[in-house]
This record gives sequence, structure tokens and C-alpha cells, in this order.
Amino acid sequence: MRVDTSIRMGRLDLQTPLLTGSGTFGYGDEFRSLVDYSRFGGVVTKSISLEPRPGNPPPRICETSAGGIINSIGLANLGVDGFIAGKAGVLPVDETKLFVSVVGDSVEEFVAVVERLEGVAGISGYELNVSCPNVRRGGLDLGGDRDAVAAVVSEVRSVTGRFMSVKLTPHYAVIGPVAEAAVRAGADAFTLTNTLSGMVVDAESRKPLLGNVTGGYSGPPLKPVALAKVWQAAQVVDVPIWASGGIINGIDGIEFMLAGASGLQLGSVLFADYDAPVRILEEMIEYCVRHGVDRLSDLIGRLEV
Amino acid sequence: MRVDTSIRMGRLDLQTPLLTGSGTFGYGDEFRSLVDYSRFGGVVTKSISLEPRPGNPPPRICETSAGGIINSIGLANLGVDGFIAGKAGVLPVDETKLFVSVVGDSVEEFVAVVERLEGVAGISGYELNVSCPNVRRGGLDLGGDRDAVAAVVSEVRSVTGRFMSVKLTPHYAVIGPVAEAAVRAGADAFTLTNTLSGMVVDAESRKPLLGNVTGGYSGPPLKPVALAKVWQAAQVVDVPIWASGGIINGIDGIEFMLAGASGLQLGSVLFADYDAPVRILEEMIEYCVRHGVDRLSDLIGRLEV
Amino acid sequence: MTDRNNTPIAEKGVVEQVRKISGSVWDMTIHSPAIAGASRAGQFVHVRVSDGFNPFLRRPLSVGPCRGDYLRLIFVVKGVGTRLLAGKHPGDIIDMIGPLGNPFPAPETDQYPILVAGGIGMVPLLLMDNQFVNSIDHDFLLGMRSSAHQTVDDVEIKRLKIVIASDDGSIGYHGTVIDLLENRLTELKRRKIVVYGCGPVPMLQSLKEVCVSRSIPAYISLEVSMGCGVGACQSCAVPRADGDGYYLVCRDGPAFRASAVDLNAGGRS
Amino acid sequence: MTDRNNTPIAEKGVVEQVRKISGSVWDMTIHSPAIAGASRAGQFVHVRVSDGFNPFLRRPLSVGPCRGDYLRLIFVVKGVGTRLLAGKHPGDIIDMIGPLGNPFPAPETDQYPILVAGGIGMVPLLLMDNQFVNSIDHDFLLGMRSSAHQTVDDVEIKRLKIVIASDDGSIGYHGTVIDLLENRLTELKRRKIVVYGCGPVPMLQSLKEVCVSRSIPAYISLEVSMGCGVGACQSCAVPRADGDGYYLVCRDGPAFRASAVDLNAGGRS
Ligand SMILES: Cc1cc2nc3c(=O)[nH]c(=O)nc-3n(C[C@H](O)[C@H](O)[C@H](O)COP(=O)(O)OP(=O)(O)OC[C@H]3O[C@@H](n4cnc5c(N)ncnc54)[C@H](O)[C@@H]3O)c2cc1C
Ligand SMILES: Cc1cc2nc3c(=O)[nH]c(=O)nc-3n(C[C@H](O)[C@H](O)[C@H](O)COP(=O)(O)OP(=O)(O)OC[C@H]3O[C@@H](n4cnc5c(N)ncnc54)[C@H](O)[C@@H]3O)c2cc1C
Ligand SMILES: Cc1cc2nc3c(=O)[nH]c(=O)nc-3n(C[C@H](O)[C@H](O)[C@H](O)COP(=O)(O)O)c2cc1C
Ligand SMILES: Cc1cc2nc3c(=O)[nH]c(=O)nc-3n(C[C@H](O)[C@H](O)[C@H](O)COP(=O)(O)O)c2cc1C
Ligand code: FES
Ligand code: FES
Repeated sequence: MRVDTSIRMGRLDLQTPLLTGSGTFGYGDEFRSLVDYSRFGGVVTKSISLEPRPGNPPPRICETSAGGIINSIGLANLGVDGFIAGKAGVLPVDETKLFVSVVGDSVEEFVAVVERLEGVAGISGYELNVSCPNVRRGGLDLGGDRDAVAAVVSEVRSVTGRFMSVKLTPHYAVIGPVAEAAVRAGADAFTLTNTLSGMVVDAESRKPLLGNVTGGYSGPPLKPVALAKVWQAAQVVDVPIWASGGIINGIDGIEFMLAGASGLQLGSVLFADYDAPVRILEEMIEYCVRHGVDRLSDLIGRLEV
Repeated sequence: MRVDTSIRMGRLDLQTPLLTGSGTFGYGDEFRSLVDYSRFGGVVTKSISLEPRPGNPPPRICETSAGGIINSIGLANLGVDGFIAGKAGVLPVDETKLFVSVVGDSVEEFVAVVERLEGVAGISGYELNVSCPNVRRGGLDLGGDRDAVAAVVSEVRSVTGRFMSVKLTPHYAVIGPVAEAAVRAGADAFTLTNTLSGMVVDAESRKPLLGNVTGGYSGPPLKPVALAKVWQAAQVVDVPIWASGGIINGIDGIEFMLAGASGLQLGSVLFADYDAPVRILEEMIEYCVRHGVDRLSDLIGRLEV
Repeated sequence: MTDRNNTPIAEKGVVEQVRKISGSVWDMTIHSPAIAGASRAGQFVHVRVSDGFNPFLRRPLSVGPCRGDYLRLIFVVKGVGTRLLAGKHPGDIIDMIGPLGNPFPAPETDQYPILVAGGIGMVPLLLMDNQFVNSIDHDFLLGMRSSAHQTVDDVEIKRLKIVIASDDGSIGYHGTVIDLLENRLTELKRRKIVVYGCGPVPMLQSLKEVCVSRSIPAYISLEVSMGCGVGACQSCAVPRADGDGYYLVCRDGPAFRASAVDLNAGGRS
Repeated sequence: MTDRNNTPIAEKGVVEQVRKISGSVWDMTIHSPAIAGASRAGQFVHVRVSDGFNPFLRRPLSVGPCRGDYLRLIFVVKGVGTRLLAGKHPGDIIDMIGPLGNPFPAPETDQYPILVAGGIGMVPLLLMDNQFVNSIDHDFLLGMRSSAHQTVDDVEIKRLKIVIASDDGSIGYHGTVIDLLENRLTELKRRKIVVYGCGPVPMLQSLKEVCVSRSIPAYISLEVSMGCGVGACQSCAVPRADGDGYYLVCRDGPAFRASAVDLNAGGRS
């Protein structure tokens, strides 16, 4: 039995549902010698801002007792001009699709970054990161404000025809209203979710383990939260959803698809297992064979409630 | 070396910082034969509403792969009159202090419940549950709205002089504004946090593991999130904070105190280890002895940042 | 349903013996005098399967046939919890709370009891049988998928005169335990009967139908996911037949009058 | 700092030997031809310590003295990850990525190299010493807390002519390795020197001060928590001395020119 792993998402055709989680796969070229890019439907870059950002003081990553990790990178990145100058030539656009994650402190910054990227060939779309827990500098309080999210989406929409996913924080008690507002403003998809805000304390030294005290909590403990958000969003909007949060094996991927996801982002797992895209795709195909499913996409939203 | 475990919280003196997490300890009498109540500074009851509530369809509890649990009890409770009639006589008010958790779908319901409880002797205070992820019926969207939270607090404040903690959801990207508003409205303390909204899917049966699909995610995976919220709130408000989220041992308790908590709620841990209050207090005392700390309360907020 | 009429005891039992009965069925004897002494058929113990918190929750298991200070648990290895339990060795300590819940009510003096078990559901009924100590005449019917899924060994089947049915006919009667029950009800039709059942939900549904249609009183024991086990957390709800909310399995059950609960919703098995 | 000049290799090595050197120090030999062949002193491997995801992250460990197809890792058991590693047996498979990062630059022909190690920091310097293969005259200084914390065994100390200092005088010179360094610098004052250092941050701070004040070029290897290990996640930042942001230890280091990095902030040890 051959299982069809391709996924149609609105205007896009992806060879598999697997994507990378922004910030865990650099600008797309660092893993060249390690990872089989052909297993990815798409690669999402580190979030890129208008100016280069140095990021937060170290340490920037630690583990949590329940098997997750917390990072406080603080959106360190080259800035859009640095990205275009340094990376546009080495992007993995032949093996897979490329999505650029965009971040900003204001609507204007989002628009300015996207405007510059419009000139770069080979970009299949954007992911708007309106949800990073590690940076908050006045201006936009994107972590909760429906109107601010909608404003970013509609202004960016006015400067690009490319595919555009909006990446939301799990820190919404109710995700429906912001999702609906974002779709009305022109979002083609959602990425659910970014990390939770979290923190680790070392009782012995009485210090936090991260230089920035708090950071973004990811890995397996995030999965139930991201699953709930994917399911809740899938009840109210009709656009593709990219799941992000704690996917480490094929069954996790199947769970997210049943809950309504059509894309599956691999984030933290890549730090432990560079072979994850190959392994996870195999495990998903094996599930399909066992359950007599010919096309992975047939599983999307098929949770029996 | 004797370690003083008593904690002064505003107007209250508690014999230890340990409290029970609402909903995990029933109405306070169910654990009589199993738990040493004298180790608790206070017991917080199941959340009580105006009318009895049947709760959600089963199954109502399951485990998550990262070592937590998810419940969707749906605030099943006796209703305030049932509570007063059935439980007022058996409450553990001699061994420890009693706090009644109150829930409602409207400001009026919160007020009505508290008004009736004002007549019951032996209640040391209330915990206002404005954060349950399992119920959402129009009216108040308490899970995010600062004004709604402030309205509940100030209206309840107008009918009681008793101690009043406000229990918030971890689904705030930024907790400062709602905490400040609640203090202005008359909150004496915060309980941080309630559960995260989460969900577990069984890929084999394609079904959610909970009758209500989503539920409240608690236990160890919640700890980093609750710690971050305790620390963030402690930076902006000056009232006592009761920590709730994944405390299973004494070091967890110390971590929360360093981050700014003066109360420590034991929730899910009680399902696994009925002896948790005894064990956790011992482990905290041992830490104090090792670090030459005479009074547990000296640790509150002493994180070295 | 009456309110819980006993006080839960926390006891650290000592494993005396662990043996495999068949396939994935295990039989464990635990020295646990306080709980063993207080238990009645239908009650359960809430067992901590690991020393740490992985898995997090305790596992509810019916109290099987106790003998003096010794408690017997018989269980199917289903997931991580029961697997850990099956890996215990004599001398290991097991942290338990029990006996919990309401037992099956004893038969009235003029009632002839029929015990109807499906698979691993025979555990509480073995204790019930034990309690009858030959002094009460009764039937014990047990259904299983096949001889490979045997939950009691041949010696015990013989000793307790258990009548077996199997879905594939590989042991005993070829058919379901409900067929056996109906046959017996026909045979015994002039006697006052009381039925005690425990097993998978579909079996209990049939049992309930058969008994309700014949106005025979029936008590069944239910399984549902649990948190505290002592009536505090409301995790273990089962819908009431009258539609008026829920019973709690750990406090109002696990043994219920069959007519009192709605078996179409809820419960897992 | 130059950009990474090598391509990471994913290799599943096979444990050849695991032995305890002293206290909590372990020495592991792994058959890993591709990584062993490509490694240079100062580079590291990123090691998956469990088959599952607990702990979640890989552990960075310096490449020690390789011999042909065999890689050597020498490590202190600090927490869960290194404990799991120490529990491996010959024949076990270890999933590694390497060699990662920038190595120490080779000494220029007119420079006399002094290797200055603190505790377990001697690992990359052992490989450096190895690379000199008797053809380059040099010093190897090693500081440790006490003889109980020995990270190299006596045979190797003798063979490599390592000069030891200990904080409590229980072995070698009574004092710090920086004292040893200062003495040698005084003795060698007419020669052009290059210093290579690895060890705890306070030691590296002193080393940096000593060398900067004497205008002696020094290279140091740094440790910081890591995610990916390949320059993709930006977890491994260390502040630049010029205040202009951060270097990445996994890509721009671990070996840095001492004057390029700010050792007062960041890093753990
Ligand atoms: C009152 C009562 C008495 C029981 N008596 C017995 C017995 O004597 N022998 C026996 O083999 N089994 C019995 N069970 C079922 C037994 O509790 C489960 O098979 C067991 O908990 C499975 O745990 P696990 O870790 O192996 O499986 P997992 O599937 O990994 O368990 C995951 C979670 O689901 C819960 N769960 C899974 N299956 C069930 C179930 N059928 N009922 C309730 N919770 C479940 C577990 O307790 C745990 O919280 C009884 C259940 C109840 C409620
Ligand atoms: C480039 C490099 C080379 C290293 N070479 C060696 C070596 O040759 N021998 C040796 O014994 N140690 C070496 N270390 C330190 C080693 O990586 C840590 O001691 C180890 O990761 C601790 O893991 P653990 O699980 O035992 O401890 P835990 O404290 O449980 O680790 C928790 C987390 O913190 C990280 N961590 C803890 N200590 C350090 C540290 N000092 N540096 C970086 N991350 C840390 C771990 O990787 C893990 O992510 C090196 C570190 C780096 C960055
Ligand atoms: C080290 C690290 C850096 C990250 N950087 C970004 C980022 O720049 N932009 C973004 O939108 N998400 C970022 N994330 C979040 C991930 O893309 C992903 O949403 C999150 O980690 C949850 O998925 P996971 O559990 O699979 O890792 C980062 C995560 C990690 C661990
Ligand atoms: C079964 C269960 C029921 C709960 N019911 C309530 C409730 O009625 N009201 C409330 O405020 N919190 C309720 N909670 C949340 C707990 O009080 C606590 O805040 C949460 O579980 C996090 O703490 P923990 O990780 O220590 O369990 C409940 C939690 C559980 C597990
Ligand atoms: S399991 Fe807690 S009330 Fe039944
Ligand atoms: S560890 Fe990922 S960039 Fe260095």
C-alpha cells in the first residue's frame, strides 16, 4: 500500500505535512549535512525583524523537569537586509518550500520586513510571529489583543499576495475571536502554537536558569495545550492549521491531524533527533497502513467527538 | 535547628504555607482518614456556584504523555445551599483554616454565593475562581478580560470583609495589568495559576480521551508556566501569592517561594500521594536547614536575578 | 445509592506472590491486613504503581478473594500502570488506599444469586463467591473471548464450579455469558433471583436488558477513569438513569443497581 | 571569529570501552571513524545520551585524544545526562553529531605553546597535545582541586609531562594553575608565547588577565548551554568583548581568542 503524503493547503501543495518550527532550523541552511530536506513540505526560517537583533543574555536554553525545554533566544536574528544579503543564495528552495517567519514591534515593522522580502524569489510564503514570549517592548501587545493581530494581518496582506500563516500564542483562554478576526483580515492559515511563557529556578543557587529569567516553553509538555488550540481553532475557522508544540513522533503528528491540523511543525525535536523528519513520516505512514488510510490528508479533522 | 514554617499573609497567619488546590480536596472532609490536616495552612474547597452543577460527561480525567493529567470535571458541585446544608458541620476548621472557592457565570452569581457564605462561621476567606477552563457559558469571558475580573472582585469586596484571593488562568500572555486591576478592586491575594486548557487524543480510536474533549491540564508540566506567572505577578503587585501548578515535592515549593509565592497549593499530587503535605513540608524544612534559613518566609521572593 | 459507609485506610502492603495466569493476566497476593480485613466484594483499592509520579495517577483495582491478612489483585496488563505492577517482586512495598466504594449488597435470604462475569470482571465476583463460603447456593457464570484469555485457572474453575462460555467455543459453552444467564433464568424460573454482574460495558448493557425485562434485580460494578478514589475530585462520574446528573463510581459505586445508571454514555472499557 | 569551516557529520558510534578515572570522572572510547578522523582540538561532539527524549537535549562534549578510528570522551558526571552516558557499555550505540565548532588555531611556527587546563577542561588540550605529536615543544599545565579530583591518570601525566597544581597541595604544586602559568611566563620571558586555555570561567578570567596584561595571545574554549549545536538556534550565546552582541559558542567557538569574549557575563560552569 502506498500512502499519499502530499497535502493541499489552500493555494499550496506541500509534498508532506512536515514543516520546521521557526527558530529551531536557523535560516534553513545549517542542517544541510544532517537532515533530509525532501521530507519537509516546507521550511520555516528563524523570525526575521527589520533591524538585526542581538538577543537575550545567556544562558538561553535549559531543560524542565517534565521533559520539555525553555529558551530565551530573544529573537536574535540578522535583520531582513542581513538575511537577504547573507542567506538568499543558500536557501533550500529546490528540495522544499520556504516560508519566512516575520516579527516586529509594530505593524509598520511587519510591513517593512515583508515588503523587502517580496523582492526575493523562491519564498512560498510568510509566517507572522505575533506571539513570541521573549520580547515585549511597548508598542504592540500582540500576545492577547485581537485588534492588534488583525491590524498586522491586514496591513501585511495589503503588500503581499503570498501565502501567510499567523502564529499565535497558546496564552489565549479562548482562541476563536482572534482566529476569526485574523481570517477576516486576510490570514491564509494559522500556526498553533508558539511556546508558553515559562521559567525554571535552581533552588540550590536561588537563580533562574535563564539569563532572561523567563522564556518560551516547548517540547512534549506543550503538546496537550497546542492540541486544544488546534482543535478549538478548527471549530471556528476554515483555513489550514499548522500545528506546533511537542511533536516528537508520528503518533503525535496523527493526533494533531485528527484535531484539525494539515501542517506539522517539528521544532525542539530536531535538537535531539536530526533524523526526525524521516522517522516521523515513516511512523505516520505505518499508522496509515495499519488503519487502511491511503492519503494522510484524509485524517485531517477526523476526530470522532 | 528549628525552622519556623508559619507564614503571615496580609491579615492572615497560616501555620504552614501549604494549602490544597481547589477541586482536588473536595469539600475538605473526604480525606479525613488519610491526610494530616495540621500540615496545611489552609484548605481550599471545590469551587462552589449558586446552583448545583452536574458537571461534564465522562471520562473526566486522563493522563498526558509528559507526566501531567487533564480533567474536565466541569465544576460539578453541590451549589452553595447544598454546601452549607451538607458540609458546614464537617469542615476541618479546627485543624486548619478554611477557604471557600467560589465560581460563577456572572458578577451577580459570585456576589450571591459569597453573600450566603458570609453567614457560615469558620470560613477564613474566599478564592474567586475566575479561570476555570472547563466551563464557558456566555456572560463573563473571565479567561482574559481584565475589566470583568476587576468587576467580580470589587463587587464581591463590597459584600465581604473576609480575605479574598483571585485565582487566575495561565492563559495571559502578560499578567501585570489584570493583577494590578484586581488589587485596585480589592483583592487580598492571587492564586497562580489555574490549569491550562489542554486535550489528549487517542490516535488508535480517533477519539479524545475526555468526554468534554478539552480539559484543565495540571501536574508537573504546568510548573514552569505557573512559576513564570508567579514571578511576573510578584514584580508588579505587592499582595501575597498562592502558587498552584505542579508542586510535587519540597524543592518545587522552595522554587515557588523564591519566585515570590507565600502560599503553596497541593493539587494533583494529592491523587498520587496522600502523604504529600507531610513529605513536602519535611523536604522544605530540610532545605532550610541545609541553607541555614530559620524561617521559611525568609525565602519569599528571594530569587537572585 | 447510599453514601460511602466505610473509611479509607492507607496501607503499605508487601507483595507476597506475583504469578501469571495466562496471556496478560496477573494474579498478585499482598500482605495488607487492614485493607484485606475490611474489604467486601465490589470494593476496590487505589494502587500507586510507581514510587515517583510516572505514571501520575493511582490505578483502581477490585479487591479479589482475600484470605486472612492477604489481599488478592487479579489484573490484565493494559498499559504502563498495570505493566509496572506486573513487574513487582515478592517483598516489594505497594502503597494502597482501600477498601474504597460501596460493595455489592448481600443477597436477601430468599434470593438465589447468579454471578455473571465477563473477562477480568470476575475479580469482585470471586470475592463475592468467597463471602458465600458454601453457605449460599449460587451460580457463577463467566464469559471470555477464548481459552487464551482465561482469567481464572482450571483448578479454581473446578473448585468454584464456574460455568464458562467463550466467544469462539475454545472453552466451555460456545456463545456469550448472557446466553448462559438466559438459559439459567429459564431453568430457574420459579425462584427469586438476584444477579451480580461485572465486565465490559456491552455485556453489562445486555445483562441490564435481560434483567430489567424480567424484573430481576441486578447489581453491576462499573469502571471509569479515576483521580482521588475517595469522592473528592468528581472525576469518576457515571450518568444516572434518571437523567439527573451523575453518580460517582468511587463513592456511590462501583457496585450500582443496574437500573440506576445509564450505560449508554460514559465509562470506558 | 571565522565562520564554521567544517561540515557536521551524523554518526552512530559504538562504545569500545568505558572506564572510571577517579571520583566522578569517566573516560570513554568510541569507534566513530568519520568523526574521529575529522576532529581537531577544541571541537566537540553533540551526544544523544538517551534513546528517547529524557533528557531532551543532547550533551556537548569536547573531543579528546583520538586514535585512528577511535574517539575519546572524558567527562565528569554532573547530572542526568552524563550519568546516563557513564552507564553505557561496550557495544552500545551512541548517536553523535560532530566534529562541531571551531578548533583552536595551530601555533605559529615561532610561538611556544602553553596549554593551561583547569579540571575537566584538559580534554580538548589532550587532543591538542596529541596533535603536536612530539614535533612541537610545549608546556602542559593542569590545575585541579585535589588529587581526589584527578581528571587524567598518572601514566598519562608522566607520558605527557603534565605539570600539576592543586588547590590543597595534595598533588603537584600547592596553588593554582594560573600561578604555574605566571611562573612559566617569567621563566620563558624571552620567547614568543601562545596560550591555550580551557577550564572554569574564573580560571579563564585570570588567564585572560594575565595574558592580556603581558600582550600574550591566548585562546580559550568556552562552555555554555546548547540546543542544536550547529548554529541554527542561537541558544549558545556568549557576549562579545566589544559589546556588539554575541558570538555563538557552537559556531564561532568553542575556541575563541580570549580578548574577543566578555567573560564577566554569561556562561555557566
Ligand atoms: C473500580 C474499578 C475496579 C477495577 N478492577 C480491575 C481489576 O480487578 N482488574 C483489572 O485488570 N482491571 C480493573 N480495573 C481497570 C483498571 O483500573 C485499568 O485496567 C487500569 O487502570 C489500566 O491502567 P494502565 O496504566 O495499565 O493502562 P493505561 O491505559 O495506560 O491507563 C491510563 C489511564 O486510564 C485509566 N484507565 C484505563 N483503563 C481503565 C479502565 N478500564 N477503568 C478505569 N480506568 C482506566 C488508568 O487508571 C489510567 O489513569 C478496574 C477499574 C475500576 C474503576
Ligand atoms: C563545547 C563544550 C564542550 C564540553 N566538553 C566537556 C568535556 O569534555 N567533559 C565534560 O565533562 N564536560 C564538558 N562540557 C560540559 C558538559 O556539556 C556538561 O557537563 C553536561 O552537558 C552536563 O550534562 P548533565 O546532564 O550531566 O548535567 P545537567 O546539569 O543535568 O544538565 C542540564 C542541562 O544543562 C546543560 N549543561 C550543564 N552543565 C553545562 C556546562 N558546563 N556547559 C554546557 N552545558 C551545560 C546540559 O547540557 C543540559 O542541557 C562541555 C560543554 C561544552 C559546551
Ligand atoms: C530555541 C528556539 C527558538 C525559537 N525561535 C522562534 C522564533 O524565532 N519564532 C517563532 O515564531 N517561534 C520560535 N520558536 C518556537 C518554535 O517554532 C515552536 O513553535 C515551539 O518550539 C513549539 O514547538 P516544539 O514543541 O515542537 O518545539 C523557537 C523555539 C525554540 C525551542
Ligand atoms: C480534578 C481537578 C479538579 C479541579 N477543580 C477545580 C475547581 O473546582 N476550581 C478551581 O479553581 N480549580 C480547580 N482545579 C485546579 C487546581 O486547583 C489547581 O489549580 C491545578 O490543578 C494546578 O495545580 P496542580 O498542578 O498542583 O494540580 C482542579 C484540578 C483538578 C486536577
Ligand atoms: S475518583 Fe475522585 S471523586 Fe471519584
Ligand atoms: S547551540 Fe544552536 S546555535 Fe549554538
